Amino acid sequence: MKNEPLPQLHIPEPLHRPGDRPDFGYLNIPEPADTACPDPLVRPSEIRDLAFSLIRVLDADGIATGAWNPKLLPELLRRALAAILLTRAYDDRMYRGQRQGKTSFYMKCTGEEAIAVGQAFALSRDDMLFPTYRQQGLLIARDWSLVDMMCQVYSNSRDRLKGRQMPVFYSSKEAGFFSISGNLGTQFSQAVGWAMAAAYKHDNRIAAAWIGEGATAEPDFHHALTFASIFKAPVILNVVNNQWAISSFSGIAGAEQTTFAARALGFGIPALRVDGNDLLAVYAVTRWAADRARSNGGPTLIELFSYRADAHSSSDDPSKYRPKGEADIWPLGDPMLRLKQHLIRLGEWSEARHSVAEAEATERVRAADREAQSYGTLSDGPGHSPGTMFEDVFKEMPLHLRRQRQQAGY
Amino acid sequence: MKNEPLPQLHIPEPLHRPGDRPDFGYLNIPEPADTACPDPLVRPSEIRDLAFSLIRVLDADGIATGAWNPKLLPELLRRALAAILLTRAYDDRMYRGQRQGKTSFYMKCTGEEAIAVGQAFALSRDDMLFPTYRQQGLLIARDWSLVDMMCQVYSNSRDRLKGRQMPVFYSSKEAGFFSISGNLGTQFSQAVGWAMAAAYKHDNRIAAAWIGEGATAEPDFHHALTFASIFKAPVILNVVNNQWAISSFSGIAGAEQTTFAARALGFGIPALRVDGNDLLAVYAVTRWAADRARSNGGPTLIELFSYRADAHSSSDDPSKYRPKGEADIWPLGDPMLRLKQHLIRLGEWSEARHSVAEAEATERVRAADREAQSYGTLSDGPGHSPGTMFEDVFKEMPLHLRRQRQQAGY
Amino acid sequence: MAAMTMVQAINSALDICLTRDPDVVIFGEDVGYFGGVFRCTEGLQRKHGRTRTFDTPIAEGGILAVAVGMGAYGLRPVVEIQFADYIYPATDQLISEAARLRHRSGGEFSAPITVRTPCGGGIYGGQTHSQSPEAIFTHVCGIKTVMPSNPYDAKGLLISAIEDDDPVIFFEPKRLYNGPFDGHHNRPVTSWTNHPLGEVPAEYYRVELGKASTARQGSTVTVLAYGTMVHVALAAVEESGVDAEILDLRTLVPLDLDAIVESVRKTGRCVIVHEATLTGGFGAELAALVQEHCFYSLYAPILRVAGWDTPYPHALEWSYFPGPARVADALRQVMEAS
Amino acid sequence: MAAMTMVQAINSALDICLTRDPDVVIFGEDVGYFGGVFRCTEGLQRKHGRTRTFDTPIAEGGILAVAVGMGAYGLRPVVEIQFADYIYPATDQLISEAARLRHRSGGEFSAPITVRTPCGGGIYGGQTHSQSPEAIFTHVCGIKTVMPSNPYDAKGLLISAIEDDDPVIFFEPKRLYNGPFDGHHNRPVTSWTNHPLGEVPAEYYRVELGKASTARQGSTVTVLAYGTMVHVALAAVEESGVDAEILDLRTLVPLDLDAIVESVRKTGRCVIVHEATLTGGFGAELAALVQEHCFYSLYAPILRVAGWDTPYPHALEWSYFPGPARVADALRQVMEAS
Ligand SMILES: Cc1ncc(C[n+]2csc(CCOP(=O)(O)OP(=O)(O)O)c2C)c(N)n1
Ligand SMILES: Cc1ncc(C[n+]2csc(CCOP(=O)(O)OP(=O)(O)O)c2C)c(N)n1
Ligand SMILES: [Mg+2]
Ligand SMILES: [Mg+2]
Repeated sequence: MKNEPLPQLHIPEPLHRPGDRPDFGYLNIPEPADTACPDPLVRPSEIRDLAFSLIRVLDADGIATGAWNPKLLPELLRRALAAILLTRAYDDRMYRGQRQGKTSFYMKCTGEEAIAVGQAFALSRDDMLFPTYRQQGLLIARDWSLVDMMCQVYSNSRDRLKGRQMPVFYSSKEAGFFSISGNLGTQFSQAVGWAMAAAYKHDNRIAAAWIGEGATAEPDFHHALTFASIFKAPVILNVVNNQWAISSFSGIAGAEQTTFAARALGFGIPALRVDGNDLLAVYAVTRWAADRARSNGGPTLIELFSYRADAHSSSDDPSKYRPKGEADIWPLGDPMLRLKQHLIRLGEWSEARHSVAEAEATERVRAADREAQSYGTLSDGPGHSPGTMFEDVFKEMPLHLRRQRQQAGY
Repeated sequence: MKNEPLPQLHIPEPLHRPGDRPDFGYLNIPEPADTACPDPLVRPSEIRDLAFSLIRVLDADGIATGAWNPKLLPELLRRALAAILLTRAYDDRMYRGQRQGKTSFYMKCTGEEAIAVGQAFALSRDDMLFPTYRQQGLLIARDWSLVDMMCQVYSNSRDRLKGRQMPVFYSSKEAGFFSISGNLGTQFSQAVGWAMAAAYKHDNRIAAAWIGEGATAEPDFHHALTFASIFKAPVILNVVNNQWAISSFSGIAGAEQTTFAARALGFGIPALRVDGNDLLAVYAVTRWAADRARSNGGPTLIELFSYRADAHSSSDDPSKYRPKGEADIWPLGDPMLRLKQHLIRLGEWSEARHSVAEAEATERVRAADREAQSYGTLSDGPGHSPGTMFEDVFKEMPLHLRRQRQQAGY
Repeated sequence: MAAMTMVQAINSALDICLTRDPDVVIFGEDVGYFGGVFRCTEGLQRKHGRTRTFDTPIAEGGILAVAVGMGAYGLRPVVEIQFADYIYPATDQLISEAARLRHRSGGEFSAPITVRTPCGGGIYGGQTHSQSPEAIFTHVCGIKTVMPSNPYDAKGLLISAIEDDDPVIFFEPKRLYNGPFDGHHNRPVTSWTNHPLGEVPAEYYRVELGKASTARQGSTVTVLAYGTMVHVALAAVEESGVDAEILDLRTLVPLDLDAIVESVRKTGRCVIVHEATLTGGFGAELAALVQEHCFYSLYAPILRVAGWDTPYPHALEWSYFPGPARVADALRQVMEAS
Repeated sequence: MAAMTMVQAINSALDICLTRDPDVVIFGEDVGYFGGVFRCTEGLQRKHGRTRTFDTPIAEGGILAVAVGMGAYGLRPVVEIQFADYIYPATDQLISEAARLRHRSGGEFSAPITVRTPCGGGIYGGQTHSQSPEAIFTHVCGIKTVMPSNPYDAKGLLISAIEDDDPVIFFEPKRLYNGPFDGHHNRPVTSWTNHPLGEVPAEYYRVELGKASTARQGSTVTVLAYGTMVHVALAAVEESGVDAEILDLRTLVPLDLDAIVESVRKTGRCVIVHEATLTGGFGAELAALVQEHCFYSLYAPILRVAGWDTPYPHALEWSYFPGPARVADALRQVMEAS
């Protein structure tokens, strides 16, 4: 070819940086009625378009509509709203605890609460969860003890992880919640192994895993899709696309080219892309994928489209890299407000009940925090004895560790 | 859901095993006319169907037809045929050399010759190649010295790699042929780095990389697609699907679910799937991808559909895991015979000329082998001095290596 | 008792574990129908069924990840990494996950995984089919590391590894698969038949992890070796005439430090041999421990004989390989030291 | 000369290399617009342009692969791995590729890559933001390993690393980024201002790779340390009153063995300190070398003070950290040995 343009290295850059006026006008957001709902055992090749759509149930007025409407009972919706309120109250309190020096670090999930909460409600209580650090809502929706979670955050004397893990890296076998890793992505492919084991055992529990859109670049994402598709593992693979990975916008993970749901097409895995701030839609797609998995239909990849409304973590200051106020104009809104609006529209909720529920959530969190702090905080103790550090490296402590423990004075 | 089937772990299994009568009737092979040829700068989303098709040019009668016909001059076709014959003669001789103990190991590309040869002709001489161990045809099509290649296979005194690498792990900067690694997949993502560097330098050379369908499961495949798509690297990413990865059929790499070309869809990369035994089609898709890359259009993924007609390597015995005679009934035929037939149909070739060409290829290889063996073989030497082992670990030999070399007696 | 090669002994261990424990599953590249490129899993799929011994995609990191997930479920996965040189893509899942899971979850989750992988050179495998990367894993807390030197130990140690509730990397010196190789590559190949440790019980037995064995009793110098190097050391002793005691470490972590210290305190000299590159090899740890614990018993510096700090070269592999001549030199050298 | 923190010194080195050599490119997670989570690349994208300092997807293995390819092209990539704990997904590209490329290609291709990565604990990072995995790489032939202990060295060593034609892993002890931390975590934080090695020339200069420096002259025991542990050792000497000579190794491979041997031959005693877990740490290699080369000069066993063989615990990190008290104990212990 003649007159070829000069080769250029393309470096993706977000449309808006600090100082710019944020604007999401470029996003193409379909209406709930636009998307059909196939049978859960559909052949993946027949629903490739869903990877490029956006499944929604709640419309702009808070009405549930369209083929994906899961038709949930108001009682369940109220419990989900309560779990969202509790998650938010929990995050606020723990974040403040970090700021007050009671622990070293904290990570909120503000704006993404409908994901973990909606999915927890759509799964069975004994399905196994392989989360990242931003799905505290799973534990809360499963009614796990707030005090237990706080003890982990405070690394105190009741921390079941014995002060070993950074705050928010929860682990609870009883809650069906796999130990969170600091290394991004590793849980995604492990979940596939768990699901393969369940299938091997003819056990009809399934696994669900979460990963951030940023971490989809890690090998574990590729391994998860490869092994899940080949061995038809009963697993739900969730990509939480909250637009940011610390300071990197989703274009650095590939969002300029296509959706994250589309990754599944290369593996013949069905892909669902969903409004992650719409609890009903989140519930519906999760239930669809769970039904498929439980019927030997194998894995589903779900992209949950959302927005990280707050900082990456307590160590982060997003005003350094993105315009202020993006969260406020995020076109998919606030998941809590949308669910609240829906319930009010249904006549099953009111501003007054909402205020009461909010106050209740705050109070529950406050009470739990008081109890948790009575078992200690990172700054003031008490924590576990240093001698415990040598335990659990192996099931039985080998001689060299016993000697080291002794040398350390325990 | 009620009455769910018992969960099962799905283990893919090929249709035929030793003792069975092979049959490829399940393959759906389109005609050349069935596939349209888009503009090289088309948007990837417009050509997703090509990932599930099979681009062909030569029909069953050896006539070139359809939109992808590259309309190559007979002279070029004859040179390509000569390169295929030479590659085949080279493989035969080297394989026999291994059997005679002149070297430790050998790998043939029988049945896949049209891939490397066709692609080498479609690329510019200074484009950079990141091959696996089954693209010796690239070097041969680039008129690289057979003697030089043989000296590597024999690990002899003229082996530029100084006896360090296993046979067939060629490397030649001058030939634009990157050092072959024993670790599967690593070259695939490295090629993207090379291409990014070229774009960074506004250099209009492009990179091309090859990987087996089996090795697509490695992280490097994922990294290659991720980085290539995000940074729009001028690179051609080739998956050689020869149906087997040692003893594992392509279903263990994902072929039961979808095509390997489809992997590109998840990254917004255009995907072309091509009859790898059809040199004209191979040429055409490669040229398309090269044009795209050189016009700042970024990467293309090509799946080259073929069949590994011989053993994995000199250490392998395929009769242990697949039916005998599969290669003979492979519906896409023998790439050499198909090109020969095409040239004869064009009136540009004859059985007589073919016999002469075959004899010439054999003779060229024999002469080269005589010369190469005069520089030594693995079994009889001479090879490089053991002292050379300590060189090139670092650019300058540090003290500890100088001391070790001395200790070793050099 | 039956004469078994190391391949057969490993196969027997796997067969027994599959039979005894329905939670044992075996997977890896080419291990299913075909039975593995070194034939260690031959016949297991046919006998125990497709879901119990199966092929995987070529993704070592994926293999380990799936094993961790299965372990969390409650299975006991035994995976094969086709060559130890290909374990690197799995390091994150091994080091950050398998090794850390029990500790980080307060003991709730664990990864009772066995990773079998052929290591070592001597088959003209070049730099990517010859490595012995054990030292990378012995530095990682939470993983046990084993390397047998003969069929009897291989079977007993492998059964122990599979039954162990912690992750174990089980290195199989591929040059020993079919015979007790002593480094004399120019001599006729010997087989395990007639070797006392080629006699292997057909039934279940264990060789305990963490215990060294004495490959040769001796009085003047202690040789610490494992894997192929045990046989090389035996040859070197033969050739040098030095009355060395040879400890076959068998397990590197946890290490049988007491056996080592006892022997070196007795002999007063120590030579350490391994096939991996010298710098930062496991020999460094051994030397550090020996000098610390036996300082006042030592007559001479501890010497290490190891692969050179270069890639394992294809044609020149016998110049790289720390053969009997080099070991014998070291034995003589420590004997000469005053 | 200007007072610089280690972050500023590193930033200055990067800025200078970008300015002097158009083939230098910098990339990694969050290093572009934002300037890195530890701010080491702050301002570089703005000053030198988007293609010269840019963000990558979160894929350490991909980052290294791309660097290898760029190196083969002729560029000089400088990549950041956000935490050393996250280097494991890159081990295959580092060990099998970057480290081996020159050798396996007969010298035709090379990987002149610098991998910068923050290591070490002391910021409550827990087990996945605190590791010091240098020993995994010092075992790998073909890679150079560097760890500075102060701003002056950091800048000069980093420039040398970038200009070096071999792959270099450049570990940055994150606890030193903003001050010379001696392990007394309960004392007020000190800054690099007023520290002599916090005085850093604004312009280009090099500190040669492979050369140790003497952090303190002394006569009775040699302390081998690097990174944060240099400052811990200084504090321990202060507190124990032992007249130790402290060598700051700075480069681990290639190692300045001659400087080590010279010092230990003089003092007759040796203590080795590192933050990584003990077993198989780089201290093992140091101990093995020292006993080999200084055997006849040693009055006492060489002692290693290191992280325990456990994951780096979040809340208990100061119990894991080998602080001045433990180092001082070891100093006293070697002095008491007869
Ligand atoms: C292997 C690995 N690399 C890098 C990091 C550092 N890191 C922690 S969170 C993060 C961003 C993750 O972004 P994303 O996956 O989108 O999840 P989100 O934080 O948005 O929920 C990075 C780079 C890590 N923890 N692990
Ligand atoms: C990282 C790694 N894992 C495993 C191997 C062993 N191995 C060599 S070739 C091969 C099969 C590759 O199959 P494929 O990618 O389809 O290429 P083909 O041989 O068919 O050309 C395997 C498993 C390797 N070389 N590297
Ligand atoms: Mg994100
Ligand atoms: Mg193949």
